[in-house]
Amino acid sequence: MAETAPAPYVGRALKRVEDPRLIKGIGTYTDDLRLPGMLHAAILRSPHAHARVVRINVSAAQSITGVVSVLTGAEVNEHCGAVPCVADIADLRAPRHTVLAGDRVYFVGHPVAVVVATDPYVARDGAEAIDVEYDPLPAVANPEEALKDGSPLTHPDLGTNLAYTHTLTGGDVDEAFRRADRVIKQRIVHQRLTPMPIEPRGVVASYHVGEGTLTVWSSTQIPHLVRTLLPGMIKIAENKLRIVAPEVGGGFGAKLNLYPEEALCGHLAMRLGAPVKWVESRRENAASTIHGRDQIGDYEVAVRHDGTILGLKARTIADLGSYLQLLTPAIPTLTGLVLTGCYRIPAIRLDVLGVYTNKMSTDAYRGAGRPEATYLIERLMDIVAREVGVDRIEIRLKHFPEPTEFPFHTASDLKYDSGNYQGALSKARQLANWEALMTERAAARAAGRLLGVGVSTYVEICAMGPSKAMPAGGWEWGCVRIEMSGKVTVITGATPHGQGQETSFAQIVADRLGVPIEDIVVLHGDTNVAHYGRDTYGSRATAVGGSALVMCIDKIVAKAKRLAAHLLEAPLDRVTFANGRFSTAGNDRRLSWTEMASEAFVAKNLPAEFEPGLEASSFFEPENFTFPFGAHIAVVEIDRDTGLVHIKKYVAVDDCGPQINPLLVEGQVQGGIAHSIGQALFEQTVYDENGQLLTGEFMDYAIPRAGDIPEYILGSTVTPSPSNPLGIKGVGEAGTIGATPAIANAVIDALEPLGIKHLDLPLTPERIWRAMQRHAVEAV
Amino acid sequence: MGVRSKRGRCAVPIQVRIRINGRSREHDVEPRTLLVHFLRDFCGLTGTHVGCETGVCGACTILVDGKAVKSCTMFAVQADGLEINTIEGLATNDRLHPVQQGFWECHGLQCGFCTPGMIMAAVHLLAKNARPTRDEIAGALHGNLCRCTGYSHIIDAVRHASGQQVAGR
Amino acid sequence: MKVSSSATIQAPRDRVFAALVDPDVLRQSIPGCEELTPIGEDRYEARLKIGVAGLKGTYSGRAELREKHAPESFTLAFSGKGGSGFLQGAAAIRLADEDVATRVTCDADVQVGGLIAAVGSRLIEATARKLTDDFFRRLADQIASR
Amino acid sequence: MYPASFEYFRPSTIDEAVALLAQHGDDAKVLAGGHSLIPAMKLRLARPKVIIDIGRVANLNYIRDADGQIAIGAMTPHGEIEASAWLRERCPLLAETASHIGDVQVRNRGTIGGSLAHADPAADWPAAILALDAELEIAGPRGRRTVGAGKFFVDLLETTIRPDEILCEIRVRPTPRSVAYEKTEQKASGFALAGVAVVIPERDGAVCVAVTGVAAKPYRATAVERALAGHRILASDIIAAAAAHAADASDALGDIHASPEYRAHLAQVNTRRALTRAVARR
Repeated sequence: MAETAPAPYVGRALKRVEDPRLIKGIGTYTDDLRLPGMLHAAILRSPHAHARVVRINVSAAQSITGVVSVLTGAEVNEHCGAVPCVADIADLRAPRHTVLAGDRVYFVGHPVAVVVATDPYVARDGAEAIDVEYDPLPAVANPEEALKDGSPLTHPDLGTNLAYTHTLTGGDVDEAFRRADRVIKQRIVHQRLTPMPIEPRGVVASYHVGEGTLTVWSSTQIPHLVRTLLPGMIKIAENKLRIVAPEVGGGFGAKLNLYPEEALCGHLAMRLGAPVKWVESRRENAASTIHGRDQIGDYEVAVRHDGTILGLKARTIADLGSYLQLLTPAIPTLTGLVLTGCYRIPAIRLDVLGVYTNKMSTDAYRGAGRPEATYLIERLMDIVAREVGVDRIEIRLKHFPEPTEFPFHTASDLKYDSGNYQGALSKARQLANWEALMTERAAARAAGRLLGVGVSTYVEICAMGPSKAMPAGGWEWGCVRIEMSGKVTVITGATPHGQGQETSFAQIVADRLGVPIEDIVVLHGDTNVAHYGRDTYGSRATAVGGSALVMCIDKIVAKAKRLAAHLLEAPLDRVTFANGRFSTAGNDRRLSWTEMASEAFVAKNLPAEFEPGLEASSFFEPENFTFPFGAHIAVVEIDRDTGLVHIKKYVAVDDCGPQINPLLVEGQVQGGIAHSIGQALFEQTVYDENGQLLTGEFMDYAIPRAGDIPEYILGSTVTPSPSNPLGIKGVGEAGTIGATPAIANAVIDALEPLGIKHLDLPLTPERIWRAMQRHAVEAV
Repeated sequence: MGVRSKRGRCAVPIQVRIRINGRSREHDVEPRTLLVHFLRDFCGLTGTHVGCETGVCGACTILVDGKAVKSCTMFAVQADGLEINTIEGLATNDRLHPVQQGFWECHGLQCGFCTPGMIMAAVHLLAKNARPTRDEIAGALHGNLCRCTGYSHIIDAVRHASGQQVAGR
Repeated sequence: MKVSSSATIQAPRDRVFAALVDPDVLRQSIPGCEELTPIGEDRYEARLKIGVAGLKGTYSGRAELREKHAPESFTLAFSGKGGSGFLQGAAAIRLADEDVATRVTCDADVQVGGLIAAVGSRLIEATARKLTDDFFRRLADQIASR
Repeated sequence: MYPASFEYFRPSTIDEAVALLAQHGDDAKVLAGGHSLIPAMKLRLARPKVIIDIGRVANLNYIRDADGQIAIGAMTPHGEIEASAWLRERCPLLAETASHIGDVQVRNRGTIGGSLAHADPAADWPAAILALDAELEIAGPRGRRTVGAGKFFVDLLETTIRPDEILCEIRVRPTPRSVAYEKTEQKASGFALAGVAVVIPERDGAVCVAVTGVAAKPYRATAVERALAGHRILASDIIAAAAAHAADASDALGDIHASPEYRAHLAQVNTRRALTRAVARR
């Protein structure tokens, strides 16, 4: 009886395994944890951007009923070590980043003291009752000012606000600029953004005195990295430390970090001998969780009259904020890596100046360096096209490498794995009905309407990454276990927090093992369960983590074949494995995983030198990054009276390689585009000139709402990556990388008839209105 | 005279009785206890989430006497004697509510943190308007922030729940 | 934040100047001022009770008169803190004749910080204007009644 | 996130509430829908020692006829005003304005009386209340008094309601359909950067235009009203010329969301739009 192969799970838009608990409200997020005897911490934070801490009087706080402990930096810092930065930057000047402030505060939101109480309301009462005398010092909030002589110093002991200068060069830049017919210059400011996951951060720490073990539940993307780094801060051995990331309510890079509060709660739990919970308020989240972007750049493009780009030069000032968080200084350097975008640009030079200011640290926010790069190169392509009078599609096509040229080496020494940029752009134009759009735009312009069409083509860096290019290992670990019952337990060191790998990994494993997906459980996020891991960021989980699972399955199947050969009394090379059954020609017996597992675990009838059990674990080390790409087209119309931008149409074609679950891919793309809509049109972290944070709540920091979202037209192309066995490229950040420049280019295109050539983000109504006013005056 | 708390610096707890998901819950709470904390900390109903303190994010949305309300912007004492529905009470006998089913079918959630509030706001919408348009759905969810999905799938989910065709589902 | 305001006070310049540097007049003119205690020459400690919603609460701080050029100008440096945050800054006060009256111009550079800056920024400027307007109104009353 | 402690009273009549206010004076705060007060308390920007919850005071939530006028109880939620078909027939501006406030959840809990008493300079109600020339009934220890909308708003976050008084009822006269509210909202908070309410009488009588969000207190755009006076037919050029005066003599506010110039400009744009729309409904 021939068995027909069931339809594969991979490639199907399956609904998610993780959803039932979440839609019923019975998932467990960090704040949902309740441990016996648990205490609650509240943190008092600096209201000053820069001040000397003269005196802290905690007696009123200590006298409140229910307050257990009030501690300041003087009592805590010697036990907590410094918050680490693992970025590998040459000649980096770095301040010591203590858990609580010492004798100075450096930014608004800087933790100054902690109150532990029996109730979170009382803890807040306690924090409010602490009296701190500050002696305000001059602060610097503007990174360009910070570089000037005589500027206030964020860290006086460093003697400068300049943390580092990083230079990236490729090709002969001087020659390119000598040969250029024209040099086109543009200054572009990339605003600071606040990631704003809807779940703020939170930590629960519990110390088992008898075992000497500390368990820290944290709303983090990186439990494994926290476990690697936390022992260096609080005195506990790595193998006595367990980190759990329960349900995590969004990260976007904001939770790709080791924060002072994780060390602090761990320390407090050990110090007080009771579990301690700290949950961030939104205001704390806005002030004391990392921000993203914040670069000011002066760009020069060497071009020929026909639009050929010979080279690119840039000087970027990156605002690091006051402290180095985990990857702070590395993020702006990533911008340089993909600054040439999808284009053959033979020479590049980028100088990045990392600057300290009295603000919260910047670090990886969705895309981390690549959105900046893509926005810059895509704006520059439009600017160059307009300046030299070349069509913006033509100039892009002209500089794309041919699909046959991959792997394609860039001037910044990356090896783009595979690509068909022409294909993505062509498909996007087709989906957008490009010719009709051009006609519509012409008609709108003739009628005095401000209708604009914007294009962006992007390539980004995903599947981070080869360990040689990563600060602390770029591999991923996985484990697949056939349980004795035949059920399958999958453990991944990636730490999904909404991306849906409990489903997509189950799809991969179900197909390869030939088992029903219902029989698979995917575990993650607990370092006692997932023994190794490098977690989730940089669109790495599926490409790198999924590949580790493929390796596990290959090992298990190979091992099981040996067992099957033994049980079927057939030579190993005659055993076949298909659709979850082991068989051999001429024998009707077809062994299922249940039978195989039973034999493997009962272990009474095993081949010689066969280890019992059916389990395998693997580390997958990627040989290269992956380079997803795509083309986005936005159509906008601007209200002439108010400057308000309305997105009329949005087309995105993304190529992330083969799609495990198209529904999840679509979700990632749509979510990413929403971040871009915010970034392009209204999101902006604002500090005043004295370093006061003015966007400290959702009342002042706008993130997109349902009504801001257009109906998308989504498409994809599939170009597998040769860098991993699944061919997967990654899609977590694509939307955020591709969409911002498409929207920005569309807005500037709409304003072109008025003579407006560039506006910085966010393209708020007032900014546009002011530009229109200015140009109306100039036109008179 | 109505209810009053006792004098003193730390106001003495007041007895509050609220019917939650059909079951009467009675606890003594400080007047300052927010309704969301009453649900989470006194009743163990942690499906209602807190995402901000200014009543903007909507993760704490519940139904109070059938109307969508942000439970972080209400004191528990204000809900004394009222009827409340939370996310935990939506599914009956393990049968998902159509809105829950819609969110599942249409991938209307990623991290899931805003989801309970979104679902409750959508339940309130569909009770008033059985076949809402895309714009009406977006309008009804104006008070619920999501940072993961980009809302498109959420709008699909609500359309699905209202029995409308959703492309590809 | 820059706050500029001006008012015309029906009194000659030297009288207005004298009033502006008189702690008694100031105490009764500064909105919500409960105490204004001299702690040195032209230096004061003050306690203010402000009633505007977001800034409601008691603030304590110091003020110092500098660069006094009677009856033309002086600078008032101030700093204070309270439950909702802190403020510090300096106000340049200039007086000019306007017929028989005096035009008082106040250009203040105020730094507001803490909770109120983080969550109440939209109200700060309006509050500052309201408080300075109140101040000038009360000052005029004080001068008129003396 | 966690308010400071307070003493809580939940009176069942307005007289009890007023008596409690008299007793506790400055320490007390009236809690209506709570959608301005509770967030401020959670941030500890507000920390009243005593809360007087008027949520259970009988007979404060209604929309009804009062001798040809329309009377709305102070505790009526925005959402009920938005949804009232009866009201939409008689005073459509109120329903339209209500639909612009916050979000669904806010409209379900927040009340017209609470919002007016708070007098946020960027709230929506003030524009409608001024344009409709509403009457506001206030209860206090000396009984009840009625104030015209024009005298109600005193300054930033300040109304004519004294510390020992409570706003009870809002009364307006029925209007024709030729009304409109145009608003540009602050993207994050939904408050008005500039909200303009317009009432155009059926035949004779003056056009009323009121503006919120632009200045420290809402105002009647009298310069616009004067410019429209005497025009039987409000053609678009007349409207445009009049609307240009929408921010005359208003000391426009500026913050990170909009400069004074932009707020003033939006006042003009929204005045033109509101007038145009109201005329079209005539």
